[in-house]
Amino acid sequence: MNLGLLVTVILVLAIAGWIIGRQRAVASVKGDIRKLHSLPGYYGHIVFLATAVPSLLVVVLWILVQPALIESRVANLIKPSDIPEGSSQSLVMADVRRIANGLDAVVAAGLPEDQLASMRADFSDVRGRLAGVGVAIGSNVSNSVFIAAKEYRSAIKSSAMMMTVAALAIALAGLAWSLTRIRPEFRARNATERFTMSLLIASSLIAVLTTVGIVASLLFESIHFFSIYPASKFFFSTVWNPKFGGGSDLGILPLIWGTLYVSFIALLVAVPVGLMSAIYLSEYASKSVRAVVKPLIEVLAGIPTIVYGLFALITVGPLIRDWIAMPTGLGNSSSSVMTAGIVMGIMVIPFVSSLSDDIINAVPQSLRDGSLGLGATPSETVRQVVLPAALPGIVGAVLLAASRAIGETMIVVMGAGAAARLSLNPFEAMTTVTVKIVSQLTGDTEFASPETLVAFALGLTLFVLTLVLNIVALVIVRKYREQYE
Amino acid sequence: MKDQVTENRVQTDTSKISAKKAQVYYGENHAIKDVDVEILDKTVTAFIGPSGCGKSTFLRCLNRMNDTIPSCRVEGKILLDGEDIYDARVDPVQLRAKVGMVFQKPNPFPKSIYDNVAYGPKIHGLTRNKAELDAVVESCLRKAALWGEVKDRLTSPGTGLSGGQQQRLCIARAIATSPEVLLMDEPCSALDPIATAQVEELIDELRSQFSVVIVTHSMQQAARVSQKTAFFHLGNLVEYGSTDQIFTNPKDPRTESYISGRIG
Amino acid sequence: MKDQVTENRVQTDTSKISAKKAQVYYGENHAIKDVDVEILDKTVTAFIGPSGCGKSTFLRCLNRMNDTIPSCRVEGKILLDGEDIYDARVDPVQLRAKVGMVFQKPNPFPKSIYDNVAYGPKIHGLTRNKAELDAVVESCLRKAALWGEVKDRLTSPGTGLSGGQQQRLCIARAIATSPEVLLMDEPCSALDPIATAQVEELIDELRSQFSVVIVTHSMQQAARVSQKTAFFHLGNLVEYGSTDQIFTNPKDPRTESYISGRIG
Amino acid sequence: RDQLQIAGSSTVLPYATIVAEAFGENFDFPTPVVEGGGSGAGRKKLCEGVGENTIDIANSSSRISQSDIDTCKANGVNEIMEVRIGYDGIVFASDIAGPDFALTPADVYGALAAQVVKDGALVANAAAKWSDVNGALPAQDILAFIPGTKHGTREVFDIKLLEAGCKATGAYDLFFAASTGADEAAKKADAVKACHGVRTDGKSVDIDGDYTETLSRIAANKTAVGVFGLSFYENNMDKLKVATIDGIVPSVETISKGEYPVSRPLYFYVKKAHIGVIPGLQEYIDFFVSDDMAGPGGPLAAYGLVPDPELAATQAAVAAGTPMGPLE
Amino acid sequence: MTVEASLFTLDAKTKARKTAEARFRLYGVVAIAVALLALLWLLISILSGGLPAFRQTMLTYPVTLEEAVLDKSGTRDPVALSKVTTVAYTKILATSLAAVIAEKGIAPEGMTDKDVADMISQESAATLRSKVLADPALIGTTIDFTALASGRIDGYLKGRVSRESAALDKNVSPVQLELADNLQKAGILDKRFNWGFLTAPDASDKRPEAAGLGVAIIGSFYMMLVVLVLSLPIGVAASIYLEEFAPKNRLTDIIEVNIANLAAVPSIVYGILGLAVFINFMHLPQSAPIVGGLVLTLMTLPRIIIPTRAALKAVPPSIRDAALGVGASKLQTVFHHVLPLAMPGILTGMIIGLAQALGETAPLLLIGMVAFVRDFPGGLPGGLFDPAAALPVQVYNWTNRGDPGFVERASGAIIVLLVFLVIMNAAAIYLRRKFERRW
Ligand SMILES: Nc1ncnc2c1ncn2[C@@H]1O[C@H](COP(=O)(O)OP(=O)(O)OP(=O)(O)O)[C@@H](O)[C@H]1O
Ligand SMILES: Nc1ncnc2c1ncn2[C@@H]1O[C@H](COP(=O)(O)OP(=O)(O)OP(=O)(O)O)[C@@H](O)[C@H]1O
Ligand SMILES: [Mg+2]
Ligand SMILES: [Mg+2]
Repeated sequence: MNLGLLVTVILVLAIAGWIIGRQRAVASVKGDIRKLHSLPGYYGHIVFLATAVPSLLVVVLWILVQPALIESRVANLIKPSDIPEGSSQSLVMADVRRIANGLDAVVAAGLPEDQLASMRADFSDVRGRLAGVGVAIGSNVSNSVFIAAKEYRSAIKSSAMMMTVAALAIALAGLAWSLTRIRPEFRARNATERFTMSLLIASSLIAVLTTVGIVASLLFESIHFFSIYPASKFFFSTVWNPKFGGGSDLGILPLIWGTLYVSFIALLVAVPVGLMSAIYLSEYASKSVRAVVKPLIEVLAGIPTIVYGLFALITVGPLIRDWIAMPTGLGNSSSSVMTAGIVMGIMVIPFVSSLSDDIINAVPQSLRDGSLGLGATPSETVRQVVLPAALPGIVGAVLLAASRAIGETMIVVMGAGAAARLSLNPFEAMTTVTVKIVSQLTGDTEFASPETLVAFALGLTLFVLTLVLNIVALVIVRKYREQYE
Repeated sequence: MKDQVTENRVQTDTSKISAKKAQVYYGENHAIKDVDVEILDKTVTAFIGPSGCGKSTFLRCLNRMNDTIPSCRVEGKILLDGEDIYDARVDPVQLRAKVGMVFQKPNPFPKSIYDNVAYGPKIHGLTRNKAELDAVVESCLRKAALWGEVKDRLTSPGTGLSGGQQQRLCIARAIATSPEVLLMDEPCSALDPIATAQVEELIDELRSQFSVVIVTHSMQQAARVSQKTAFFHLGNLVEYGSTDQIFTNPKDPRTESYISGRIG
Repeated sequence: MKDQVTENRVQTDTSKISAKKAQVYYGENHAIKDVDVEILDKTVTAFIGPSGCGKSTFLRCLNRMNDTIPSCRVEGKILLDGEDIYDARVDPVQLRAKVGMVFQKPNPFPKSIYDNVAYGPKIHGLTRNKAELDAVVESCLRKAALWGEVKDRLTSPGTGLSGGQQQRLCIARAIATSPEVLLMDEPCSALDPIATAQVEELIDELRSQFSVVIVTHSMQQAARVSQKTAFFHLGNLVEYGSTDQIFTNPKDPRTESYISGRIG
Repeated sequence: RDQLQIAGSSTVLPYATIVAEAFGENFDFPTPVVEGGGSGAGRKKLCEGVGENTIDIANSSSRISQSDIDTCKANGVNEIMEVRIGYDGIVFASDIAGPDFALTPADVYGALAAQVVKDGALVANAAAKWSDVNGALPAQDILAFIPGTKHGTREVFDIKLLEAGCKATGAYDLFFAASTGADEAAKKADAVKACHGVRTDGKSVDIDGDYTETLSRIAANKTAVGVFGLSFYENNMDKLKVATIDGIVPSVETISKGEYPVSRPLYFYVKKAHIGVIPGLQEYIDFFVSDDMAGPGGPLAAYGLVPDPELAATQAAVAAGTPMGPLE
Repeated sequence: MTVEASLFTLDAKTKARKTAEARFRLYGVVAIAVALLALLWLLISILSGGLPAFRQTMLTYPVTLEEAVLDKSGTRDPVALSKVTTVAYTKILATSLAAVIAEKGIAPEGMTDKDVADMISQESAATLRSKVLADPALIGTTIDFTALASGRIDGYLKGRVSRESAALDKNVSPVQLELADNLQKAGILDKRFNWGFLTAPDASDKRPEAAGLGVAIIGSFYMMLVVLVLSLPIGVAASIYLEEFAPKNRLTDIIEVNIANLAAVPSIVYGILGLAVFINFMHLPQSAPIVGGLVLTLMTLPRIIIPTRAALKAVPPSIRDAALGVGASKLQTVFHHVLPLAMPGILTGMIIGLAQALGETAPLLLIGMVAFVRDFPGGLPGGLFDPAAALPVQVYNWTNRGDPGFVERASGAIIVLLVFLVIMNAAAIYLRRKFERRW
């Protein structure tokens, strides 16, 4: 039985269990469902879960564990002499797997099983045969590899058989067991809800695990980096000047400055524009305008950043240079913090506008009425009553926008340039941490050099930095939040 | 109290608000039908009538709070000091500054108690400095009979008050802007008798300067505080007249039966 | 009505809920102090007291609705049928299914009127089919004296009702789950006298099967519908006894003065 | 897995895709999957170990380093084949409508270096116009887009232009003399490092993106000069005007004859252990270095790859599967 | 406040407030106008740059499949046939075209054989070859064949290449352009709708005219499927737990901050994570949509959780009270009442999160998806493990290529990406409108 079929069978069993469980529950109180502790559906859920969850877990576990078990068994069949020089056990195993799959195809193409069993690699052209069914093998097949492949194939088959039997048995056991447990006073709802809760908890754990994973994957190489580059220089040097052949200056300060500066300008554009759009849409605009404009603005978030990058490079950059920077004598570079910031700001407008709009919309009308009834203008109402009530959501939206801005590369590369610089002048080129992470990681420099590894240290530092910013934001929200009823 | 009322009646013959053939629709639902009424200055007018008859709806017409309900449509004329408040030139904000409102469901802002009351004076710029504002807040809370209970927790949120306290907070908030007309939708529904008496006293006091419209389900309350009474039924203004007359000598059989079924 | 009450009193001596030294804190604020009370089965108990004295707070303790207020903390024992409802093993859901509640501020779901009432029966599986559910919804709306007004608009949203209608909708919603104890926080505050009478009748009817606790500011109402009355003051249960006794012969001077100051 | 997996330099990427495409069309093997990602990352992936979930070939625009070889060894990748596929020319080009540039390494150094020689002493570079550097050059503001420090091209730029110019102008000697290094070698390293210093006043702009970005920047700044790969220039001849270096016009011919100075070899590295295991690997590398592909007149040359004069030796080595020896 | 003041005349203070109000409203209008204008500008530039990619220049003419070239042995042996490379087919295409030109007498002055051969895309030879290999009976016959014109000729018809630019360009000569004009007049050369752009795989740098989005569309589709199926339920479930159930303490604060912080982690770091976890640890294949989908899921999760939590927080507590009061369990309360009310916010989070996931390249860089992939991945679910490209990757790759023909393709790919986005979000936008209400 193949996997898809097995899962289908288990699910069918479970659905049947749901129906039977429900019926049994109803029958146990002779149709008077008021006597049941929970709604009949919940009894069905319990049976469904008892049938499907353990058996599917077994299937998943089996699939995860089986290859390792079988491979270790088959690997014993391969003598060290069968492994060509420079190759490795794992490569030979790859061949074994490919041959085994090929044999399946050969059988499917009409070779009887018994003939296959007596087939030997040294007497027949296995490679040719396999090529005939479209399975390419890199080189000729030695006999022990061929035997291993046959063994592998049969092991897989019997293992699959065992898995099917086991899974079905567990499903049926779960089904029977849960059906016997159905009694009117059985707290089926609580049981289902406990299961649901564990799913909810598991889901939130994923976010935590992601963090652990990120920190772990950055930490190792960061430590490596700090072992070959002094941390004090990294954190306190104001020069960022990586070189090809070593001897680079890798000070993070100009990058952090650029990141904060560009993000700040981006927010300076996105927050007023986004928030005002959100306010207009939720408080003033008619339903039909809102229905059209909101999704339209959201398209801004979906335009690939490369388009924004080109927009910054070709349109906004020269515009700012020719109309603002040059006349005021502040600079003559077409790529500047200003350019990148403005364009990035446009990109993140929908983060602020759409999310805030939803939150503002969720503020109860009675609050607005209260304010309007006192003779406040709509704008006063919005500013003094609605926005404070919607604050947590709005701050969340702004943080999300800021996060997006901090993580952006393409716009910065094209709009702000690649020069790391500590300067207050917004019309000069600068660059950000993220840009350097990408460029150092994907460059032509050697991987084990500080020039590449610095990317990990940059990532980790940025992580800590944004963490601090987020904590500050949380504290502020806690302080000013106004909880409505 | 009663004699005070009689005493004052003579001065209050100028009409403050008059409605002419006012109609209100919620979508298809015709909630207010052909209401004609003259609300006099310096008078307390009571709206009575069974639940759902349109009292709140009509009240909300008088300061255009209905504008906030998308499905709501108002026809006919409603004049404030002879000026049509539904005229395009009228700024509802100015209107609402003149015609204040206490809503049926208490809706304190999720701000501190102090800020709730100070909100109106602040936006209208009625005070010159913090001390004045403090004084206004205190006097309003006192008038609304809430000062004693909240004076130690002015900075805690208004939403953390009990139902009756919230209601009084909303009254304090409404009088803090000193409107010319005060619309009160069941201002005492959640109040105990003593607080109710205090609010009624407040209403009587307000009457010396302003016009007050109050919705109530309590006939006694209507009789106690109002000089004029309007009885609504199924969206119609069935009868309107002096409170004495309505309660002692109703002209319409519906008024009669509503009043006589009094249990209240 | 009075005689009916006297007639029934004999049967109702078993205690349904009993509170022992119940304390409630909102953060630092000690809102309920040392309350001991026995609420009898098949009895209407009235909670009276000035606004802000802790009636709602105590009521919300009885079905653990206080759990939803983060700052709120309950101490002492509250027993339902002899079992501590604050015990860790108690499922608050089951508790609330047994102890229903009508809140002080009407809070209909932003769903249709029908769905508002049908929600409880649906989640508790009280009906077998649509027809039965329809019947339950209709009978509950009828009992809550709302059927006539809404029967043509069952599918329109419950939030589009008038204040009093919303209150009756919430009553209908609460009785639809046929709880064993019904807690009603000022259920008639927004109702006209006739609707009030209908609700009072309903309460009296419910009493034959259930225990009802009602918070009210109207002494008359308390006297009319309840057999037992509890008087709260500043978080203390000042006096608890049979309604007759409380109103005719209060023991505590505070009770005395509260009742004598009756205006309501 | 059935298809070859190749990763590495984005300079080699176009050539690799051309070969992969033709390979997929003419052989019974699936088309190889070719990734960019940079030489460093490509070699890192190559050295991650042997097995199906590692790549087979790493493209590289510079020679593999000893540290990479060590990593490879540590992970069991003992034998690597080095295949040089040809040369990449690096050119200066400016907007098609602008003036002609005839540069020498000394001009480039004079215009872009951080410090230049003036009256026998090192001073901070103050040249504002090209004509300030060399009277024969146009009187146009200096603005150059040079590859960012992550690009392999930058290394070539540093060595073949800056360093050469540095030496030609005598700056090298001054740097050498000024160095505080302990011995000859340290002084040399210091001087070289100083020669590679590029001015930071905005006249020389590092480009972290690809040549397309440089092209767009030139479109936005018509007076600028940019550094491109030869093949990129040859595909955009209608927009760009190329500068001569030492009087030589860059082209496939001049570079393969060795006349044009600025070029670098391109490589790929093959994981020998995968040959014979991953189907098509041997065929692919044979096909890549065949005359049909990498030879003069082949599609790679047509696209701008400068063919390797020693291609025949490479073909033989590839056919024989000769692994690379230790780095010289 | 004087009683006499008329409602029709505004007093000074109200006037000032009214102007403030008007100004505020104006800010709103301006803000929306700014956003929409920016959008309009971007869309116009995308459309004007990309629409030509949907039309392609083709040559339709009779091609003689000479047996002498394609099957010297005459045996039609498949092995022998497959030994004949595209080079031979290129020649066949060129000679046939030359024959047609000669027959019609439209050869411009100075035309060489190379000029003729270079009119045709290399891709066509491959197409012809696979056509012949599929049906060897064609050998020896003359068939009507539609060949792609080469990139520069295509550019000429689209106005990208002119005679002046051709004179400077070593890849095309003015003679070829004249020939193109003549062929067009003769009805051999014309522009058609470019199905290949949507269905064909990527092509190498030498063949901009043949490059298509087929593999990328499928790859993106697979990835988005994974992202949608995983990130929405997990994100909403996590939000519900954290907002409605988790005890409010230090630990949940940490989790909350942490999730907000995850949104700020640059996307390439998710690539690093994906490489470490999915490829190096779990041994999933490189360049596979499943890995891309998983990485993007991790990246999208915080972006869904944050708005979802905000939306849940915005639901008034009185609604929860009402449900709990009739004896609903907390889960029932959440699923029956809170979640529907929070739906608009959740859907917005989804729209924005998926938009970003769809357009993201950086994390794919490290897991091998920024690659040149010619073979189509298989059907679901196995295809999730086959190599594939993705739409943003294709845009990224094409914008980095030297041949100007790819610029137009990249813009075309962006159009497809946006259409993809709109289709993906249409349901969410529709649902959001249904759920939007005020209470
Ligand atoms: N959520 C809350 N947070 C803090 N304090 C509260 C909260 N709810 C009520 N209180 C306070 O607890 C006390 C008792 O309130 P409760 O709502 O029980 O009064 P009540 O007797 O129901 O009054 P009313 O008749 O006005 O409804 C009051 O002082 C009130 O301000
Ligand atoms: N927002 C609304 N949308 C639709 N119908 C409404 C709305 N508000 C009220 N109605 C209906 O209009 C009618 C009048 O309602 P209104 O609120 O004016 O009654 P009321 O006299 O204030 O009653 P109560 O004493 O119960 O508050 C009622 O039938 C009510 O259901
Ligand atoms: Mg009302
Ligand atoms: Mg209360």
